[in-house]
Amino acid sequence: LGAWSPVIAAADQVVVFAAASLTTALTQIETGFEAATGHDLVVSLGGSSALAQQIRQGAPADLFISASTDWMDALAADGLIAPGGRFDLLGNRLVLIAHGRDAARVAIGPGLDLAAHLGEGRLAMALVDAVPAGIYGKAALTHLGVWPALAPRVAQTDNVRAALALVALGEAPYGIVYATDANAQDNVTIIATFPPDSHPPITYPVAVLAGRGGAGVDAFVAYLRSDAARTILERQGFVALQP
Amino acid sequence: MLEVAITHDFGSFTLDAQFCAPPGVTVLFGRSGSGKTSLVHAVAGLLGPDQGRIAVEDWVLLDTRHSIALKPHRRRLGYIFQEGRLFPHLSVGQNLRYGAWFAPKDAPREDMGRIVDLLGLGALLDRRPGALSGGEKQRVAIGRALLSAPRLILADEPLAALDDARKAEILPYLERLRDEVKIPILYVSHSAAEVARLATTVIAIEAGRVIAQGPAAEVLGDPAVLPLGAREAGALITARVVGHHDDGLTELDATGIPLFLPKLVQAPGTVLRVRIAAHDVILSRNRPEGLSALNILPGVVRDLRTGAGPGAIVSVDTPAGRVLARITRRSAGALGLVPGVAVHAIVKSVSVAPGDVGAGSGLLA
Amino acid sequence: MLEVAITHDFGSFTLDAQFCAPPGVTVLFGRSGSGKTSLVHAVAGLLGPDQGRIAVEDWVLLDTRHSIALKPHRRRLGYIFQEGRLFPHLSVGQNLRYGAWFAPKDAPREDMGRIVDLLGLGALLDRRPGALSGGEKQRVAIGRALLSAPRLILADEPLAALDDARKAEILPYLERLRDEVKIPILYVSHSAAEVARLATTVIAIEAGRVIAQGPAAEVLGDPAVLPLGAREAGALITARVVGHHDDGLTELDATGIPLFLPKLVQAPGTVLRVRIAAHDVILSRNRPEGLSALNILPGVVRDLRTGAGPGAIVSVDTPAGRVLARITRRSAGALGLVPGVAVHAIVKSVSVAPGDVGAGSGLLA
Amino acid sequence: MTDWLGPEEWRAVALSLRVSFWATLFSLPMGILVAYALARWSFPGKQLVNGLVHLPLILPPVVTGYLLLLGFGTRGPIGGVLADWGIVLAFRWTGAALAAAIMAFPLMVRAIRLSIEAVDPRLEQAAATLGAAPFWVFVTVTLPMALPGIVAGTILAFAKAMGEFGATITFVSNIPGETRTIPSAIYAFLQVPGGEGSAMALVIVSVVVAMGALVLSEILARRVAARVGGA
Amino acid sequence: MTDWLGPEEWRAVALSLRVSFWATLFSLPMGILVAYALARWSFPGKQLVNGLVHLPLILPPVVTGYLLLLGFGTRGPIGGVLADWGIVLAFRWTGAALAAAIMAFPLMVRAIRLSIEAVDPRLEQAAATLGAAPFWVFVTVTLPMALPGIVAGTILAFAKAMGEFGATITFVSNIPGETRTIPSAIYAFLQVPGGEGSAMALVIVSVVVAMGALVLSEILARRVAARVGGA
Ligand SMILES: Nc1ncnc2c1ncn2[C@@H]1O[C@H](COP(=O)(O)OP(=O)(O)OP(=O)(O)O)[C@@H](O)[C@H]1O
Ligand SMILES: Nc1ncnc2c1ncn2[C@@H]1O[C@H](COP(=O)(O)OP(=O)(O)OP(=O)(O)O)[C@@H](O)[C@H]1O
Ligand SMILES: [Mg+2]
Ligand SMILES: [Mg+2]
Repeated sequence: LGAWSPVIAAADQVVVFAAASLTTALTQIETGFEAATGHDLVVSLGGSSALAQQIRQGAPADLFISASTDWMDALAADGLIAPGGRFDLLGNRLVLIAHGRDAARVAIGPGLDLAAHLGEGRLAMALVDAVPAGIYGKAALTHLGVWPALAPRVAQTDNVRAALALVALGEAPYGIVYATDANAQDNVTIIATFPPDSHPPITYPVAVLAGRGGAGVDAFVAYLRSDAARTILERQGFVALQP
Repeated sequence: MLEVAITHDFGSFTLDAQFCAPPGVTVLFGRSGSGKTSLVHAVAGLLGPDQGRIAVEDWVLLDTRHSIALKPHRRRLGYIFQEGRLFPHLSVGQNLRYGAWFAPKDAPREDMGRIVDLLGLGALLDRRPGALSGGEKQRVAIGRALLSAPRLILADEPLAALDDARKAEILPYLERLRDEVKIPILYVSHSAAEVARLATTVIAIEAGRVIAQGPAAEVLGDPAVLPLGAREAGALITARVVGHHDDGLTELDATGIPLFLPKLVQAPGTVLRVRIAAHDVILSRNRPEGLSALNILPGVVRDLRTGAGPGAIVSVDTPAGRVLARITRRSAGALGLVPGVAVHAIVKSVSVAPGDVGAGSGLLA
Repeated sequence: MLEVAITHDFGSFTLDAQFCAPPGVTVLFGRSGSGKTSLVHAVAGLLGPDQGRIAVEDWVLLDTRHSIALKPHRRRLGYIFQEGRLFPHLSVGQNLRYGAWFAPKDAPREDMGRIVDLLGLGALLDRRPGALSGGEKQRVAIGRALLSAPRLILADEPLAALDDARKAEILPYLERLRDEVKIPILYVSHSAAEVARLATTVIAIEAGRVIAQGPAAEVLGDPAVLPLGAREAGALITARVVGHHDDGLTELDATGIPLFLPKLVQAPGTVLRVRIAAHDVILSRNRPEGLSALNILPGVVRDLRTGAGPGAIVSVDTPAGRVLARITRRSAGALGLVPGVAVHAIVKSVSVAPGDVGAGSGLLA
Repeated sequence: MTDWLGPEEWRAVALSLRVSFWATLFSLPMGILVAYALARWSFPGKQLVNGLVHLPLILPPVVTGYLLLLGFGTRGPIGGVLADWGIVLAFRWTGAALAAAIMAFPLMVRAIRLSIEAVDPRLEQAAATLGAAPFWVFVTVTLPMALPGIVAGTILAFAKAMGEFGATITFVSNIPGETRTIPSAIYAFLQVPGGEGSAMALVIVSVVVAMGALVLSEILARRVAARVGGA
Repeated sequence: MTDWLGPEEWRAVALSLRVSFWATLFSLPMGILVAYALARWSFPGKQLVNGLVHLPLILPPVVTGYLLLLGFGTRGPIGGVLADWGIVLAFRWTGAALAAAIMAFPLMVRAIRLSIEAVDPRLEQAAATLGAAPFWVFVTVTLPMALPGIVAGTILAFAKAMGEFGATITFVSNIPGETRTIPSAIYAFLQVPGGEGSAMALVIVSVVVAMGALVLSEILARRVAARVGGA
């Protein structure tokens, strides 16, 4: 472990840099992992881009859990990932939400006239060129052929939670967010789920970083693949990809 | 008529003063720290006294019992501050015009050009106060107050920073202001010469209290009332201009006694006040002859006061009025001066300026 | 010996002055705006003149030709500013002690308690300058400068804001400072009385230039040199204390002529300067008898100057020195005063204070 | 150099200038009023006002943006009323200006307040004795004497408005041409691998603009100070 | 009320206080120096220094954080040198303090500079004639007279440091107990469903702390002003 660790106990300290959308899940996993193994887990939560930049600048992280494959690829290209240390942890679904508890469902297909539904209102999404949820959403709408019509009506936020908030408050009548976010939010209804083939697969890759490793890291990787972790992730609405 | 009656507690210092200021110049006279500036501040509304009433005629500026307290800007004052207080961001000209912007349209106004000339400010109009000398600043402050069309002028030692020549130029203007415009002027001064020359009424202050007040002639002429030491003693007498002589002298008539002064501007017939300072009078038992002094007043000793020092103040009743003389006890004894004795008061003519000893302008003897 | 020679261009105003100030008090005398404060600023290092040299003995404060310009804090000055400049965040006591913090350990120091008593500041030590009257502030400013163990004192109208009584208390202290401590004092004043009383040397300034300089007796005694109008004319003569009389008078001897003054503190044998203002002198052809004036100096008319006005200045050579008298042309004619004529100069004794007319402290005649 | 920044980015630059300009201009009178009140008046709730003014400084910008959304959104209590009058802030550049103004307000008020406090009250008294009512004393004496601080506060606010991101994107999101300011654009660039170059180009533009404003303000302030100085 | 905030959150509060305290304390001498230099000296490059000081205000915080990461990261040019001396800032609370200090610096400098400019130079001259060398003039006259502004600037900087988020999370990430300050914790809560309640609890804590500091500064400043006032 790096010089960073202020306390080197008998047990290892494992430092995980993780996308902020995993906050709740990782909090629960941390409790379980520490109880089960005696290792100390430290989780730093942030935007995938910021975390990746920090890893590039030598952040003392052992593992990186990204919300998109782009940044993981970029780190891999820089040689910052331990060979063979990468796997896809979980997936997510992209949903169309509407304001209110019981908005009418819509069918997603080539005939979807979202623009008509929107009327004067806005479609809330994360930044369509920058934030994963926005990128996936734009891909899906493009796939459906409605992007050119909708593009001027999109209100882009810096993260997907802010898009959710816009819909929850009724500032925007519709929004595109992850199913995990929408499930837990009052005052919004999932009115459709985008077909998985309408956008690139949503995966959260995990990687052990180059030069890191040891008993603690191995134990954590193993724990992530365990049923206990799987249960926690699925309870949050994620799709667990690793058996 | 300005009436002031206030009390205010500063903690370490208590102000408790009542006085009336009739039209003309009322001088507040007293030593440093006696409360003069505080009184003027109260009149201006810059100090809210604990209790009191201030009124100009029946226009009430302050009455704590009836919860009246006009804001300073409604009092229409021309306040010449002890420390100038010019607006640093305005030019001299703008400073001078400042008050006029706010004066009622119909208020009687002084002519800007005249005041500028009078105060010698012509070359300074475009400068900023930061680049003025101390005396220049004070002249601008005087001009600014005069040009604000005030109903009451407050002046806190306005001439202290000026040289005698400049003082001598400005004093006649203040005199004219006093005589021509019927606005009361409340004037703080340390200078006996200024007091004598300008004061209609004198208010003597000591430790926050009024210890003497009254017409200038009375307060300054009575050594018993005069609080500030015999140095300031002097008498004011009234005289009429008789005529102007070719050699530059003006002849006055003080109830039958001729007085000669350096040429005055007043027309024959004008009635004037002249001040005879006690320390400028020499007494003689015989009518002196062959002296360069032109003014000699016959009279009778009325009384004689001596103090702890070597001096004595002799009051002499002359046909022109009472005259005071400050002499030594030794001389009083040598001349046998007791009440009832006839004497001649020899007055150095230069001392008999228009009320003013210290700032007179001509040569004489 | 302070030597000053500077030129500086303010744009609208040019300073171009050379003078020497020998030990003692050098008074800069001139009307408002003539450049007095600017000169003092240059000596203090607050104004960097375009060109010039300033030195105290061989200690060079400024020499533009050799690129020497000591910073103000290295000049060891006690500067009494025209506008006080007290530190508002410090108490009066802290203001007074400020300079002492920075003075060299071995510098001769004034005693704090003595200065506090002298200036009447005892009750104010814990107050802040904001709660002081104008005169109180100025007294603190004087004390602060005196207590900084200076090698040169600069005073810019330090007494202008003070009443006569307070002036009369402080002046003797400045005199003692002048006489006992060998530090040059550069003193700006408008007041002829202060000048007469304190000045060793007088520098007359007009429009940025020195128009007359020299020993006080010479500059003030010569009406032709004196720039400021005949009002200020007067003569300084030297006299020795003979003794103190029971009736409170002190007898002086001015080269054989007895002079009587209100009681002085000086011990018999002390040599003093006394000032006889021209306007306090009456001339008589005969020796006058039976007058309350005690001081009569016989002499001979030396010359007689007349101007445009009604006045004349007569110089009289007496055994005690030259005395000036300001009389009317009419009197001069009536008495037949021409050079060579014998006259008696009658001097009102009160005028013969220790060099000082305006601020004398006793009663006399 | 037209291809140095794309048309999208130039739009962001233009928008940022517009937003910052109006944010500063509109908050100035309010800023002067509040600064004066805090400097010279005492009234009940003064500390509360003072606290409220500083709130945007203390809160994470996202929270401020969220609170703005709650209050000034189309459904918010204030936003609803304003919408009835035809004033819509949500998703408009006007909303971006509001967010920028609110974030910059504490800086503006602090600077102005300090310089108002530094105006000698004795000069204000002198103006009052010359007949100037309190409003005119303020306009003719206090305001011009405090001008250096007002200029400083204004430019500070402008600079802050140019850099504001968190509250703006949360409140009015990021709509190209309407609410996509320079910082939003920069943020977007930084989120994708390889976007640093474009982000830096925008950083340079915003630095140049803000520095220009800063230098201008220094020159202005110096000129003003020279006029006022040496009292 | 122990369960009102969890231990994690209390750690964030304690950390924020520590970070803000040291950030403010360390930047104060530098802030006074820079403010004095900008107020009273003229030197070549003055406008550059002025611009640099204001940079963090102009740039989006993320950019500032990014630049800090590049410069002060373990691989950065400055960070590398400092690391050789044993000073590590990256991903430490000390780095969070650096980020907070840099973000708060322009506010501090502006406030102090304004109040130094308001000190009457004639009083400084008077001190010089009384023998005080420039340093002592500064310590005995300029500094105490400018105290209200220094107090204001310090508290402003503290408040800003308490609220700083973008630069901090970008530079030193969001590591519990080390760099997770209140704003970072709020951010994390806002990223997950149901976290708003905890976020609000933290918002309240930070508002209370900053308001306390603010009220304290007002009282201090008023006391100081009363001492200095009425010159
Ligand atoms: N910074 C400046 N710029 C331009 N002119 C100035 C500046 N400072 C002073 N002056 C001018 O220089 C002249 C001399 O000023 P100074 O203050 O030396 O006069 P002073 O003799 O001390 O007058 P006073 O007796 O009124 O104090 C004045 O006319 C003044 O207006
Ligand atoms: N705010 C204040 N708090 C406490 N004492 C004060 C305050 N203002 C003035 N004083 C005191 O009140 C007294 C009167 O002050 P004031 O300024 O009225 O005197 P003054 O007669 O004008 O004196 P000067 O001739 O020296 O200007 C002084 O002793 C002064 O110290
Ligand atoms: Mg006074
Ligand atoms: Mg002067």
